[in-house]
Amino acid sequence: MFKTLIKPTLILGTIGLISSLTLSYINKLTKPEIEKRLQKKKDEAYAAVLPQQLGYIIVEKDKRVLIDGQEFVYTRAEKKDGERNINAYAFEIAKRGYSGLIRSIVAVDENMKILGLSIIQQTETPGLGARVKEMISKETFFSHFFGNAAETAEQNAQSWFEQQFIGLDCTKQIGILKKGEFSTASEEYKKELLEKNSVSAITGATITTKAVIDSIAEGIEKLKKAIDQEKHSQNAIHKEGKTP
Amino acid sequence: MELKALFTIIISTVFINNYVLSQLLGLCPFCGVSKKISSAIGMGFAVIFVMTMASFITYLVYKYLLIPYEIVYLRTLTFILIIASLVQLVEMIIEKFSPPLYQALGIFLPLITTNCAILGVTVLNIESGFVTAEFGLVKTVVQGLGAGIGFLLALLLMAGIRERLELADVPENLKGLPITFVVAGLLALAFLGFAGMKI
Amino acid sequence: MKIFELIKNGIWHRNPVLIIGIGLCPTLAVTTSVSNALWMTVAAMFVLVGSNILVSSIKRIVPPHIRIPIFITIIASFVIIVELLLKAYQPEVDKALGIFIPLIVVNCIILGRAEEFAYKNSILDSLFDGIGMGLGLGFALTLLAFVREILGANKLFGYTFIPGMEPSLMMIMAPGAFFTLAFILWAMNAIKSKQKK
Amino acid sequence: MAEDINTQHTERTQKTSKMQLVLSVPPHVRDSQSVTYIMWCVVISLLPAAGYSCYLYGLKAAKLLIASTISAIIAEAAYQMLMKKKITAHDGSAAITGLLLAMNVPPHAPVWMVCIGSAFAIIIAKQLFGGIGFNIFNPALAARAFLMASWPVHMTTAWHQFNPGNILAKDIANIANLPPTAFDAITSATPLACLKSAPQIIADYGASAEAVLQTLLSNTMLKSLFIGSVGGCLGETSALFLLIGATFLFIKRIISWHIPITYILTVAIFMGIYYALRPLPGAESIDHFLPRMVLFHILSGGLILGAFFMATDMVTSPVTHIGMIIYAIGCGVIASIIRLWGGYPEGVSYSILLMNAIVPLIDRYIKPKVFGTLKRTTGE
Amino acid sequence: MFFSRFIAGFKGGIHPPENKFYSEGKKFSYLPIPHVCYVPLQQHIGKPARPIVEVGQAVEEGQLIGEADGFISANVHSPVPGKVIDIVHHPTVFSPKSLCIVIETEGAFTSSQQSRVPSSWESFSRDELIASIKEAGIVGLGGAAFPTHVKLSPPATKPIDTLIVNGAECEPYLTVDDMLMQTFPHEIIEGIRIAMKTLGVERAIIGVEDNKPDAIRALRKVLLETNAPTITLVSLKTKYPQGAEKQLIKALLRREVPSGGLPMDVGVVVQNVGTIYAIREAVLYKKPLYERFITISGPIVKNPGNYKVRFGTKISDIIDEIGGLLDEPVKVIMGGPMCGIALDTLEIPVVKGTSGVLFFGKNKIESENFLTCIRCGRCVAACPAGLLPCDISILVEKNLTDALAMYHLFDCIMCGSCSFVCPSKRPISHFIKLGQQRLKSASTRMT
Ligand SMILES: Cc1cc2nc3c(=O)[nH]c(=O)nc-3n(C[C@H](O)[C@H](O)[C@H](O)COP(=O)(O)O)c2cc1C
Ligand SMILES: Cc1cc2nc3c(=O)[nH]c(=O)nc-3n(C[C@H](O)[C@H](O)[C@H](O)COP(=O)(O)O)c2cc1C
Ligand SMILES: Cc1cc2nc3c(=O)[nH]c(=O)nc-3n(C[C@H](O)[C@H](O)[C@H](O)COP(=O)(O)O)c2cc1C
Ligand SMILES: Cc1cc2nc3c(=O)[nH]c(=O)nc-3n(C[C@H](O)[C@H](O)[C@H](O)CO)c2cc1C
Ligand code: SF4
Ligand code: SF4
Ligand code: SF4
Ligand code: SF4
Ligand code: FES
Repeated sequence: MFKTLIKPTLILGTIGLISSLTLSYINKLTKPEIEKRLQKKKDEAYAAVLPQQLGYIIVEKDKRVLIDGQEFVYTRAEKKDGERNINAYAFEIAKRGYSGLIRSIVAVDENMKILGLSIIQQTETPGLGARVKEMISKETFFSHFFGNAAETAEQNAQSWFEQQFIGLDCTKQIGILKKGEFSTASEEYKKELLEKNSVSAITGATITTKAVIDSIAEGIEKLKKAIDQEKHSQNAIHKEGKTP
Repeated sequence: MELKALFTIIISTVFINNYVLSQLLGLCPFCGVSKKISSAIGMGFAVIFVMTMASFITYLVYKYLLIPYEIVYLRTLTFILIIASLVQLVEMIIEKFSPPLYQALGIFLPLITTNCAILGVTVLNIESGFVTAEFGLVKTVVQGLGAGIGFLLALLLMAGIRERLELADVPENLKGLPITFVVAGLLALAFLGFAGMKI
Repeated sequence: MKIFELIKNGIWHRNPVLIIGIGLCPTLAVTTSVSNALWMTVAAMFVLVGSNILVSSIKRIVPPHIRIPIFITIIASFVIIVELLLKAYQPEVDKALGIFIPLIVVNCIILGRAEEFAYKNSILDSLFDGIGMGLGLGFALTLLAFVREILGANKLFGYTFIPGMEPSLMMIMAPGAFFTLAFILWAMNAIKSKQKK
Repeated sequence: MAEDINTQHTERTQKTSKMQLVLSVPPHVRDSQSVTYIMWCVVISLLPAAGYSCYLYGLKAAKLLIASTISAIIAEAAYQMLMKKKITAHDGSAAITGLLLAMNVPPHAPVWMVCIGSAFAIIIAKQLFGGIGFNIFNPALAARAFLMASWPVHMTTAWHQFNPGNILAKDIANIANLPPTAFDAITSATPLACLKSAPQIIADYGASAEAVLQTLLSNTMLKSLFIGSVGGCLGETSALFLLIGATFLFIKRIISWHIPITYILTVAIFMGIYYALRPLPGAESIDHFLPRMVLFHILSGGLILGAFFMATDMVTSPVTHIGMIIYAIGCGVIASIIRLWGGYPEGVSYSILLMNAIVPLIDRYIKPKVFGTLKRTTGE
Repeated sequence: MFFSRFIAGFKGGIHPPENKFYSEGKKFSYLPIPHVCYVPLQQHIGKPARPIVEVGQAVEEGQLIGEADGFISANVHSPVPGKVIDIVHHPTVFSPKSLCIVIETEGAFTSSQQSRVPSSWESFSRDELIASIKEAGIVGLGGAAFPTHVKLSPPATKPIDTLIVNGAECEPYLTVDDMLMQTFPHEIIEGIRIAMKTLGVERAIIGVEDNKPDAIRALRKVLLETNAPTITLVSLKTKYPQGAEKQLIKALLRREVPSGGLPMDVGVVVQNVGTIYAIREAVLYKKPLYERFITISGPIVKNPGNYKVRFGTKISDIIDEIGGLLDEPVKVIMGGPMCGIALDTLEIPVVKGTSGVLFFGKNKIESENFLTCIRCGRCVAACPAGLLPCDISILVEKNLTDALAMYHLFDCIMCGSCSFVCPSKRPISHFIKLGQQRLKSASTRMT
């Protein structure tokens, strides 16, 4: 009895206990670090879509509301423009692209003009859809390891694909142009895009491009509803406040 | 919850994101047990069964044990132990109540413990966000089932092809594993036809 | 001398991936780039060496009929440690390797070595066996990743390899993984059969 | 085997001295069609369509066709030489593979790409399995899938810019008075891609759904699809010329009706049912919408090319007639599913590839009925 | 009640070039008696006959020289009057060394001009009929040479209801049966009635392929004249192997002889028209089977035609008698080109089962290099037995005997249709024969 049942159980239990204890210790050690990083990542994403130079300050972070039975998370920021408080919103939205969800954070101002867009998760085809995160760089393996460092281009936090969304008007349909890569340097190109309220698709990855555009539209719809809800509830509070 | 969502999950796991051919999970049994159609069928059904059960149990454990007690970091350890004991249990039960089924599935069950597709599906269930989704349990189980069916499909195709390759003039050094991977590569290419499918 | 033997064994004669043909999933899935392959090697080697040492040191008190659950528990614990460490200090790597870090648990190489080697050998030997096998896995992973990253993305360590070349995207997708491994195994078989002659 | 046959007769004394009689096992007469003959017949049957594509797309198309065919033959010869096998590169099967591959790429695909594709087809999809007769997957289609996965941009965008002066696209009349930009978008994409992206054309160019459908299903469009004056892969533009080649193969009894007809019928029925249940927006305004839509699906894309020339590849299709019918139904269903819901506008090549994978199972379980028995299967 | 139908009949089959024009419509001529005959004691399926003459003994035409030995065996008679000069091993179509009685022609043809007064067979009992058939040494002339008296006396457990007369003659080149039906329609109908009485059946069906309109017309005329309602004539679609008995039964009666079974399992006996003719001769005139009609044909034969030949006549003698060849023979086939056997020497004698001899010159030789199977499925479509010839041939080629067991190899009728259609020129039916041998030896090893 002891040999066949109790001893093994004891040993197994002991080992399980030891490992759990060890793991919980390591967990304790790493947990703050992990959380810090997660937070930092999120902050970075927000910082990317609501750059400091715009002057917005986040006032309500990660508000959760139910829109059409689904959870919607958004963040409100404000900046003072003389008397008036100007609002800006950032929200997270996801939509299926070519292969899997594309998750992005979008920031818009009160007039639903895009302030910034950052794609935080995607599993599109490398070399095609995955180019939404492509940085423009002329560096090669040889130049990096064997060449002179001068060629190394300065790194942008945003990809060219993300950058071209800035300034587009979300109250209107965002169009797709197929004109090859949008270059951050080309003023004319930028102007044409703004004029047509369009973005330039990644060659051969219209599906991905479209998914991002569609997700923005969907997010804006939800955001509008969320803002409405907020107003309603504020009104309700006001009313409640008045009645007594 | 519409049935369509479940249908989507099934189609997605069986064809679009087939575990073996596009996620590259469960390759060892895929190569090891695909020599004969009969054993492929046995292994395939054993995997379907265990995947579905494991999805079900790990979901409950995760949602009602690991999360409340804030020990989600023990996920990997818990899941693998659950799978191992589940396989043991299933083996014993089948042996006791259905000797013929045990004859058919028995030899495959121990292999399944170390099949990364099983652990993979349980982990991916969690990462798909089903824990917070409505009807998460149903979706989880369906995803487990779909992944199993996808595995069976890939295994069956491979077994059929390999039986035929027995008769082919494959270069000597390419026989066995290497040609199996060539076939797997071509199969994966064919399955790309489902890529980007919207249901 | 024995140490040298053990390491050579792991890398060549009994290379877990190329000769024995186990641990295939991570080999194929994470070898889209050399840096992924290297990180995977580091993670797997950590678990391999750790579990080998631990199993070897407690082999006397482990009753044979419950050894497998015990091995699994030990291995899983090491895997969780790696998981947590990577999440904390190398989050980018954690994201790139994704589900394949927890899946180290079921990697047949590790359980196989615990069972086949560490359970029967001294601590020191087990340590070097772990290192040898880890290097063997690393060799296979790096070889695959090297080919796939260059052909499939025209990159090496994330930097453009030959400017202007149009890479074959297939090589970093699933089919490319299968084809590359097939060709490497073919070459291995050819070398082996030549040596036999 | 020859020794075997001879040993049975060695004991015989050779009385008539100068005469040397040749021994052979019965039957002593053989059908005149050899593998080489069959293969070159298929090449010939593809020539009308290939020639027509040269007329449409000019020198570029001719270069692609020739480069692809030659590199397939060279790849076969080179591999066989390297592996010290008997060289059979002249038997025409490699030529078919190369030719069909070229017919499956857009007219403006780069030449280097089809050459790599041909080499892939011959070496990886065919020779590694042991050469002709042993391959599981249709080499040309495997190579097409490889090119699709490797250089999707070249494979999905290099459609247009016709040879100036040919009849292309001029035939299609803008009967629905579409805005010129929208009309251009329609006539310069492949018809199937156009159908798939119709909602977008509608949104982008402000065309009405009806007008787009009317254009796509107009008599002139259907006629152009049949004769071949709309864009597409090199070999899939002209149904007419493909059918001429296919008729030749039928007459020569090289292909039978089972696969092509079943395949096309399946697509027709599937599409018929689908559009009957869910007509497209704007369909009400078109008379005979359903038959037109079905015809549109049959004539556009690679269905005719695939059904008559690629699904019929004997090596990669079942050996029994019932097996062939099952295989063709599978092809039809998968092609329709990909066309309707898939990521690509066209599903013919993937449908055939996927069914190729099932052929060993079909051949194993679908066997002819043995004379004098009640069972159909001889195995298990 | 007679009617004619066009029936496709059975599944599979092929359409080889018929090439019957060489000898089609050529009236029978009688070959001169050979100087020396090599009469094999084995001219049929079953045990060889036992020789009952000695060297030096004089024999008459039609004299019994070999006695049936056992149940399945047949008598052998001397085809010529003369002297037994030797009993030796000599090559025949059955084996390279087969016991033959060598007879040198000598003396008068007394017995061949035996009383040509027909006996009235109607008064014979069934046993008497069978006895006279057995006495005459009749075997199937359709190819397999199975002793006819055995076939016509089926066990009581197998009731027979139909006699099928096989006038299909589906092999290319051969025209004897065609000519026989054209020349002797009355005799054949009478022979059928004798055979029907022997079997005790009420119904007989003659199956003739529709490429023999003259034969059909001739038989039909006689049937009308004699008003024999129990005998019907059916015109069959021309397709090889329409004449194979299982396929013929299926085509005419829609009955399938079970796998491994015999025609009598479905109540049928099949006899070739030549056999029927020989039965009549034997019953009416007591004439033993020592000569038959054969087709001599082929592109290099000067005078192709249909000839009456004595058994034991060597091929080399035939060549001289019919006026020689146009060219050096390169391939000589005994039988039809589909099932016949290629000979390596011209010394081989004509036997009871010989329906024809074909001569081919140089341009006939094809390199017999076969290629890998391209899985075109033509053999599967052609196989009348419903087998998978392609798979079988590969398994035999790769020496995988175990896997063969479930491929029904023994249902193959060796018609060669599969080999005919194969574009890779694979000798499939030969592979199947090898496979059968391997399976047999494997199963004997087991026991
Ligand atoms: C292997 C492969 C991967 C692909 N990956 C993507 C992708 O990541 N994103 C995408 O939008 N389209 C992807 N596509 C789809 C095609 O490129 C598709 O034709 C394209 O999205 C249509 O847009 P276009 O009009 O820009 O060609 C992929 C196609 C293939 C063959
Ligand atoms: C061993 C053996 C026994 C046979 N027994 C009978 C029999 O009892 N009754 C019968 O009608 N035919 C019998 N047959 C004859 C066959 O049915 C068939 O007519 C003969 O094999 C010639 O057929 P073929 O010319 O189509 O090859 C037998 C054949 C063999 C080989
Ligand atoms: C492939 C094949 C084809 C045959 N064709 C004929 C034929 O055309 N005519 C015929 O009389 N017998 C043919 N036979 C032989 C018949 O099967 C059968 O043995 C014969 O008709 C029986 O009659 P018998 O015993 O009088 O010869 C053929 C046999 C085989 C295997
Ligand atoms: C009717 C017919 C169709 C064929 N179709 C193809 C084809 O689609 N692709 C291909 O690579 N070869 C094709 N071939 C050639 C040949 O069968 C092919 O190269 C083999 O698959 C090589 O083993 C075809 C041959 C014939 C007779
Ligand atoms: S258990 Fe190990 S050896 Fe067996 S299939 Fe899985 S990996 Fe391969
Ligand atoms: S042996 Fe051949 S030709 Fe003669 S009858 Fe039979 S099948 Fe016809
Ligand atoms: S020889 Fe045998 S396998 Fe070949 S076709 Fe005739 S019956 Fe079928
Ligand atoms: S006919 Fe020849 S090539 Fe065709 S399937 Fe049969 S054996 Fe193979
Ligand atoms: S199944 Fe072996 S590592 Fe995935």
